[in-house]
Amino acid sequence: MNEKRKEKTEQPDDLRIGVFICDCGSNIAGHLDCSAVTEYAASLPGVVFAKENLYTCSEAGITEIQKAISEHELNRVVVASCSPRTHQPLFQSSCAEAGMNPYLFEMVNIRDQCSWVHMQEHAEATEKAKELVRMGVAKAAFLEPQKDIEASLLSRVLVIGGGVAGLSAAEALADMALEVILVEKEPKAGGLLNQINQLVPEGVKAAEYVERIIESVNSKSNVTVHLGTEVKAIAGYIGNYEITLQRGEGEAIQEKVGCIVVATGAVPLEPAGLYGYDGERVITQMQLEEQLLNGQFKAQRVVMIQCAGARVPGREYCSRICCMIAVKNAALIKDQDPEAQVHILYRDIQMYGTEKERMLWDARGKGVRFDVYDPEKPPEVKDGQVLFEQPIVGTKRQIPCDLVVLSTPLVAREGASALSQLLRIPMDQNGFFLEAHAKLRPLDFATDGVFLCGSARYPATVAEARSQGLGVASRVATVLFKDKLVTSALVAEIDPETCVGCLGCLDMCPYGAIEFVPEKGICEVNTILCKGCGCCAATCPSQSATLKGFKPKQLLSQIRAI
Amino acid sequence: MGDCHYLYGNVATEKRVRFLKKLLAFSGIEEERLRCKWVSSAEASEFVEEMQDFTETLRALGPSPLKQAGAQRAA
Amino acid sequence: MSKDILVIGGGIAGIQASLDLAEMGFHVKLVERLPSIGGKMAQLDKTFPTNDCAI
Amino acid sequence: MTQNVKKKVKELLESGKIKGFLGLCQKNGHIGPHLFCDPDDLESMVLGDEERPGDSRYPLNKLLIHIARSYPDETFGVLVRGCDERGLKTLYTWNQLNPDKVIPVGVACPQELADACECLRPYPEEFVEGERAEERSSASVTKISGLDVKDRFTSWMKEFARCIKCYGCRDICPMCFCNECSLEAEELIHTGELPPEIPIFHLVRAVHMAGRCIDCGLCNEVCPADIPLRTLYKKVADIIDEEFNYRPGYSEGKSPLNILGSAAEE
Repeated sequence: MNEKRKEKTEQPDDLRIGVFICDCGSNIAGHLDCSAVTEYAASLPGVVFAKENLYTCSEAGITEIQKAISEHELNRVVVASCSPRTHQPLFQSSCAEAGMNPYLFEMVNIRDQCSWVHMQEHAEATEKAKELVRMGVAKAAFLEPQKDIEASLLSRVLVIGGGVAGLSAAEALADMALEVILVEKEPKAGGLLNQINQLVPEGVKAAEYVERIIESVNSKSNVTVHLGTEVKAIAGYIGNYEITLQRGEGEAIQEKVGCIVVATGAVPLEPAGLYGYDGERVITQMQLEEQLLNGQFKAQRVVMIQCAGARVPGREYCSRICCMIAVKNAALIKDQDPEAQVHILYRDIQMYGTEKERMLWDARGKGVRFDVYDPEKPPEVKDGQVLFEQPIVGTKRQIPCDLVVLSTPLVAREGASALSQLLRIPMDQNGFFLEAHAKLRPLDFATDGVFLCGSARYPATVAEARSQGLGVASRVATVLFKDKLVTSALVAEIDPETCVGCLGCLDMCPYGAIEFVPEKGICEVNTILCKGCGCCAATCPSQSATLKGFKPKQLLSQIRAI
Repeated sequence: MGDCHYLYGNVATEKRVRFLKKLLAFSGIEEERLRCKWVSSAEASEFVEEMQDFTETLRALGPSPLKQAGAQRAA
Repeated sequence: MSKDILVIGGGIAGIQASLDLAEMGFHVKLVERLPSIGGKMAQLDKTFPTNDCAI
Repeated sequence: MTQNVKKKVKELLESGKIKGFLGLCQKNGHIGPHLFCDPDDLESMVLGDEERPGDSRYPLNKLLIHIARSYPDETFGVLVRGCDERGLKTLYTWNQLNPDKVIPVGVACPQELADACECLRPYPEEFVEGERAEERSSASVTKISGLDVKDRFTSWMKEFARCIKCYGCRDICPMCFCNECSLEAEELIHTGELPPEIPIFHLVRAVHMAGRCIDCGLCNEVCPADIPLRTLYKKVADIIDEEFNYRPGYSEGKSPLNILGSAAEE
């Protein structure tokens, strides 16, 4: 290393670093010499105490750290052990208990990044562990104390959408004694269930089912339902959103909430131009539901065509629920009139779960005919007949019928992208909202404080929409049951002295946490919205934007210790 | 791509790396000395393979011209 | 009324429930029959369809 | 050669459309930037072609930033060549100047200057003086690209070795509007050594020019060590154009390196 540069990275004088090397049982100690690493750590500049532990995360290990902080007046603690993901919060809070600022703690991973990957190389692994510790100590020297960011939380929730998902969320949130504002665009709550005949397998009337939830929601004093109302504007951030609602031409309503639930649902595709759709002889499953509901259904010979407008170029996803709806309605028609002829033309059937698979077999037992069609040669509807080709044998068939029912997919609402911009939440290529993680955070958005349930996320059955609604309520509760919002201090900051307001960082922020302040001519960070990703810091040409805990000085001292 | 904990961080990185590789090449530093690959924590074997391959590449290229230049300057 | 909660089963569902409840400020006791938590997930390598590592 | 410019500026000043006009004037045998505020005081105005065309250019748009900051409500006129206009456009995108408060008055560069600059567009969109010269491609870049990698390194190191770290390239650069410069950050560039650590010093600056440099060539002109910096930054601009189809001053909007996601590339 260059001599001159060494001077530049000179450490502060009053350093008292404590280093704890963890054996992790034999996980680390089995593959490298922890005692040698400890001895080496003790020799590093600024280090006044170094200790090897069998398990640093154990009660004994923690006590050791806390004792050392007070006895040796440590002002930095470095633990070399496992992944920070596992134990960093524990170590930090332990340091805090012992009176040291938790942001003066640094963790070095000598297990996943060293002992586990160099199992057969004892000597080399030991050397690498020393280097890693040296880097950690070098960074620790430049750590700065930070204070957690605290903000107030309003115990109120906005639920957008009054279908089964939104209603279920509102109901559960109200039961948790949170104040709920439910906004529904239509003049009546209940969503798609209002148009549906009955639900399988229980056979309950959809309207009765949803009415029960609506009544339950209406009966709760802590729920305000706004029907025929839309969300016009959203400002603020987790804990403190300012909402503007608009009811028709009426006056705007201002509300303040802490969290937002998106339950805007989806709509069945209107199959204009497909299979001679006319709404009379060729209808959709949704229209069939209505006919069955109103007792207007009369047809004797019915052909249903699956994947009408779905899984085709431009709309490639499977809407999941159309097969179940078709099988349900086919069986229902057969129940009403066993002489009726019902034919389902499909590409492949999606009936997931044993219960739904049972429905399929029952329908077959009742005499519903199923035939596969080739998407390359879709069926044709012509003069009261459906023509199609059986793909394997190649036989061309004609089915005479009185009614053709098209199973169309649920598609995203047109207003979805407007809401997506209002809330700064992402959509997938099909216009459905995109959750933070398909498996780990299925009901959350990456933006804190905004949650998601029901068909707005992806076509869902009634049971799924309901359970997502109930689930989302508990996700909201994990935020709003706290007294105040406490977030990590490791966020970006922009030096007002050096910022020239070039907006270079503004568009780089995935969380919309940076704002240009025209009066000051500079950009500022909203520390609640900031997630500490560092995109702004990496972009700023003048290092005016920096990320706390990862400032150039801290990172470079770490790199130069290699 | 885009499958980043911080949403678009890796997209931004990829753009920079594309630029940097070409700038290095123009400055006379082999662009193979810079490499960017996404390896998840679940892909240990891919990571090992990548690192070994990169090590091989660097060995074949020989010491960095920067290092030689630095040594000359120091002398 | 006691505000402590007992969660029986330390698989993915039990763990998530415990975490959410703990976040809400409840004291949670998680009981698992086996010596380690994680359940079936801990035995899987990758999970469909996103191929995330299960552990 | 300045008649049309003078006429135009006189009009602008008399009509009150602009508070002042930032151009060049000749005094005591020297050419320098000057803010003309009086329509009857345009005698000394020149275009900066003393011995050769364009040999007395100044980063007028950079100076305009400072004037505009002091008089945020006033509109100013400014003398622009093709490169200066690219500079203005880029400074608008970087929020350093307000396009509503700037009225450019254009002059086209003569062929001789366009050749020397290897300028891709030696004229502004509108100009009142001069004739449109032919565009030139970057032969200097092609020449270096043609070398083998080792020779490229050697040749650049030879050029950079002359650097006396005067910061002239940065100080003259109209795109260097930062208050604080990474090239003076202690952690990155250490002091007390000449030449500054090469090639890092120059590559750091090259990286900062990505999506910014509008190829005015003032860095080249000002460099006391004759380092062909313009060639380096021309390549930087070429790379950004090849990879992202963006060239500052020519393309609309922000640099792809300052836009999240890949939308800008399509």
